[in-house]
Amino acid sequence: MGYLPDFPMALLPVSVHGKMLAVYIFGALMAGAAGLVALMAVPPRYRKIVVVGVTFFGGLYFSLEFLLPHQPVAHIPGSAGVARFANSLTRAKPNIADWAMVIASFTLLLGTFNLFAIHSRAVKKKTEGWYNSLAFFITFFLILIVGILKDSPVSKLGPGAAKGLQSVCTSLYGILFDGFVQNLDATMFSLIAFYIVSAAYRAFRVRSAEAGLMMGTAGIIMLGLVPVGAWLTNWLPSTGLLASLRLENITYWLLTWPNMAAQRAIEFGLAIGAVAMSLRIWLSLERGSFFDRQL
Amino acid sequence: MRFLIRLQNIDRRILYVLVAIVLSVPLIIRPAKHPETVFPEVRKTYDTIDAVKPDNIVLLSVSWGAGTQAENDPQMQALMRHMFANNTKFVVMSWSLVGSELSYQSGMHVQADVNKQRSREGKPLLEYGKDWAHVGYKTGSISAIVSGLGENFQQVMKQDRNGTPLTELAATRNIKNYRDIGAVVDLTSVGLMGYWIAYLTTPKHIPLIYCPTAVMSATAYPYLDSGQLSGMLNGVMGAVQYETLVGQADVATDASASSWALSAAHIYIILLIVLGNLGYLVARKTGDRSGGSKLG
Amino acid sequence: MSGMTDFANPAVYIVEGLLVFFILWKILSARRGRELFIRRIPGLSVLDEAVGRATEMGRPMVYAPGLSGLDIVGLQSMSIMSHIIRRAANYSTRVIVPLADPVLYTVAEEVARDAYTTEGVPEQFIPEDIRYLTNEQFAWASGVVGILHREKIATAFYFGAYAAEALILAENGQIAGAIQVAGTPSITQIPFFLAACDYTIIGDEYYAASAYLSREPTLLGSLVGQDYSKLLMVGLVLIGVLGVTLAAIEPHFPGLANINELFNKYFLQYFPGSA
Amino acid sequence: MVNWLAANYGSIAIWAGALCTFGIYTILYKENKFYRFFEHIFIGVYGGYGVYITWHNIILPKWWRPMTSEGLWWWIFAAVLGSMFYFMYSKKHAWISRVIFGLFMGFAAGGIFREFYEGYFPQIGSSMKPFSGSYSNILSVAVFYVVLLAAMSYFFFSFEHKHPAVKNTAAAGRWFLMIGFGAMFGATVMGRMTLFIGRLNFLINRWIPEVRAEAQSSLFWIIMPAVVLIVSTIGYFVFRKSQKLEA
Repeated sequence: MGYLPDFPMALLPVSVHGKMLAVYIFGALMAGAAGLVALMAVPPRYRKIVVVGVTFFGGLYFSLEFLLPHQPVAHIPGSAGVARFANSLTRAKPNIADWAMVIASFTLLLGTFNLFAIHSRAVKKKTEGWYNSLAFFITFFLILIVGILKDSPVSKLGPGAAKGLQSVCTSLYGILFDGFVQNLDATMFSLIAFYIVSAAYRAFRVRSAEAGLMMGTAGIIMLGLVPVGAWLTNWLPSTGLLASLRLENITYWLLTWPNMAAQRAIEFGLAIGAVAMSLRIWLSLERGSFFDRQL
Repeated sequence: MRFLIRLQNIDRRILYVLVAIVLSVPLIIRPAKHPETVFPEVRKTYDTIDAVKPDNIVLLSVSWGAGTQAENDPQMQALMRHMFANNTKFVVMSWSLVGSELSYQSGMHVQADVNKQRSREGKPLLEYGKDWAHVGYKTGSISAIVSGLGENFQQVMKQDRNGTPLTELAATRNIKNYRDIGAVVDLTSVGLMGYWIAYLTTPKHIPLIYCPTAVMSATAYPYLDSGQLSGMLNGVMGAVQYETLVGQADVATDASASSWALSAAHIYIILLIVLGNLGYLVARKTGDRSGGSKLG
Repeated sequence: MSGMTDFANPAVYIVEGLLVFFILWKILSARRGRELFIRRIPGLSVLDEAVGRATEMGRPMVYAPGLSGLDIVGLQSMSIMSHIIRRAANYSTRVIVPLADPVLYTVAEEVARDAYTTEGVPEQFIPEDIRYLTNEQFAWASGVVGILHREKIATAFYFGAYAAEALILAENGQIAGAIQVAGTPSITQIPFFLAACDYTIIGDEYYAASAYLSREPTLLGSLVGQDYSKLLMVGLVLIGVLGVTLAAIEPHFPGLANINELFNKYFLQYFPGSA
Repeated sequence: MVNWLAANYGSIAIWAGALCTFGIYTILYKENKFYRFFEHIFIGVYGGYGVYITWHNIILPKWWRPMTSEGLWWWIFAAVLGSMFYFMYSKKHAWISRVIFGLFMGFAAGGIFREFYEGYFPQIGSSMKPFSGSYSNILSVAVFYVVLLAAMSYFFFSFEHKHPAVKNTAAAGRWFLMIGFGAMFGATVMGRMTLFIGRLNFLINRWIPEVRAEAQSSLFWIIMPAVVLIVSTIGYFVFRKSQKLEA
């Protein structure tokens, strides 16, 4: 893993092995803890500055990586240095992405406490449907334990027993993942097939011109996309002016012109909205519940 | 009159049972007939695959799972058939564990099916590793992987799903970077298109073919218009049209069965909308306002 | 040389620079106290009415931020949630918030606690009502569906990033008899919210929502700046249209070729298959 | 036992799948205890799976192994930074979590310049369509501009839509948006129906052959009626009870 070229860490070795590794990890852990303690000691009026600064530098990295010229510009002194800097930012991107991913993955237990609290209370107090909460706990830990065991051989039990345990875990994991996870997911997803029928039936009443327009377009597209649509207007000639009245051609025209224009209008608006919001967050100009809190 | 008014409040459970029946009948009968209409974007997909240079590969990105298998799998199989017929090599990669397994199985299935035909005609048989490869499941930052494989394909992909280094497979031995990628196909049920556009295909001018679920297709037209997409297969209907192009027009496939099931379902829904509106209009005329519950 | 590269080019500096300028300029002038106008957004005016209905019926409400994480969409959702919780606190109506993102969950808990405290009723805050369910789309949806039915929800708000689960929730909310208001920047789900909910906020209106509700100068200013930015985009498009159309009619118009070439270089060309 | 499980887990998984499918589908009739049970299993199994997969895909290969077996000791700092999220639960030091949130929000915000450029510059460019060519093309282009401009004008917020020109354009914009949404709805129906086709494929191609295969054994004919009897009895009480409650 070639992290070094972009991170000047000349004073400390990149990798250590053997007993020294434990020493280094422990030392770094202590240094990190000391850093956290130092953060805790920051007086309230400087806290805002820390948060604003960190946010700004986080955003600055990705902005500069894109905005700085990556090739020296002729006749401009110093541009070679800028380009070199910009290119080193680009090279560091996979490493930054790895770090961000690993750090974010430590949030995996964040919400779980809340989930456990709700369900353990249900089980303890035997509220109505407490057995459902019990099923929650059982399945949660079963798949977690089985999953971890199937990957890590337990050599202490002796080779035979370990192999048996692993085989059982692999089978159980198969049942839980192929049987439960996948099918529950796909079934829940497929409920939409039913709901879309009742939604269309109920919602598409010609209460207003708007609803009528939406209904009409949806109807034409629904017919035009499937083979039946082509068959319905088969009697029209396949070339010439009348051909454009064939359902599949109307459908395609609707999709590629009015629909495309409408989609693009929405996207332009959303894109500008996202730019504005990003700017406000980056420069800590944002206002609202989360941002107005006293630190 | 009362009967007509009642049409605007049919119990939803009846609707549900009927839709289940309407959909399952064509699936059991399995009609072979394929539609004659082929949409321009499907034709463009076909031409894009045809235009891939012989020493380039096509990269198939699989980000679907069990949930949308019925839509994305036929798209992938039809494309694989075309590439096998053209002797275009392709590499499959997956962003999900399930998708990795399913796409490998489908690849093997298509290969076996094409080989049956080939052995009848006495042509050389297809082989995994020589004609295609599957690099399995990739995890990590999508943007980093996508931009990385354009720069150094071998370093990012390393080995195939069986652990064989890609430098030892005939299909991938000579692939170095984006210059060797003739096209990217995004087979997806989630929004990954943006990553391909932002980090590989638009900056490097590689054709991107989009194979989304039908749900996502309507929003793709601005990108087809701007040329950021070089083709699209719209859900299972895109797949069935593509099958027509690759010489499967008379074969009963999952996609053709689905296309007739969909036809039936669409007509059923349109019928429902018409009936509901009939009831609504009659009710409105007679002054009965029991439909609709809009606020304000 | 190709205009489209991996990195910024002169067109980026000019266009994105102008976008940034418009937005910052309007934010700063609003902060200095300039009065700014925002039009009425019908879907948002109805929020209070929807809260009122839950109060009348004496049943709880659900505020579902969808699959949003701690990002732009999720934070907007939190602003709207804060507004709704504060209204609800006035009437002592319960709001249940099921979340699909562990990080956003912690934020939501803070925001909710703050909202109750601001309204002077911190004792009304029930930590279990801000619930993290799971970060899987349909598992989350199945949990919310359960809540909609079991808690006999009177009003449901769906504000955030949504995907396929949108219709599952909206239909079940409808079956449970709830009044539903939705808003999402996820374009693909808007039609389903339109079909199944009583009020739907479309596309960009979602970003306008927090400005509209809070009347905070920064947000209002930003909204006005965004309008200027959109005008810029419209202007660019119109100049381009004029250029290419003139070129089609009168190819030898002076200077035209240069303008068209410039636009082509930075905005359009070098795509396989572009017209 | 071990061997039996290894040989049969595929069949068990198919049966479990069919059970889950029917369990969840009961919600189509009405909310009920079966659904509740499967809902909790779903949340539980996915919660556990989520923790496992994060461990298996990220923490183990990208953090623990590089740190312990490749000796990249400084990865431990990632854990320190990750722990900052958990300060959320501290009343006194909650602000420390804001530092790490700030970093992530900064990352997300800084990417916008590239995303706007790669995503929308080509869109602006391809919106510059000449009014030329055949009459039908000119008509289509005209429709494109009318819809684009009207729909965009609907999303202007900073002036009252009162001036007749604006009012009508914005109203027309909303109409045109409805065309777009109608198109999406129409296209989506197809996709959503296919999801159920996927389920039917599972039941028809996987589960029914499994049932057929097992129907060969006599044990099947002893167990099955018992299971059907138990499930339908529970089902009867579940639905009867909930009906009473609602009436």
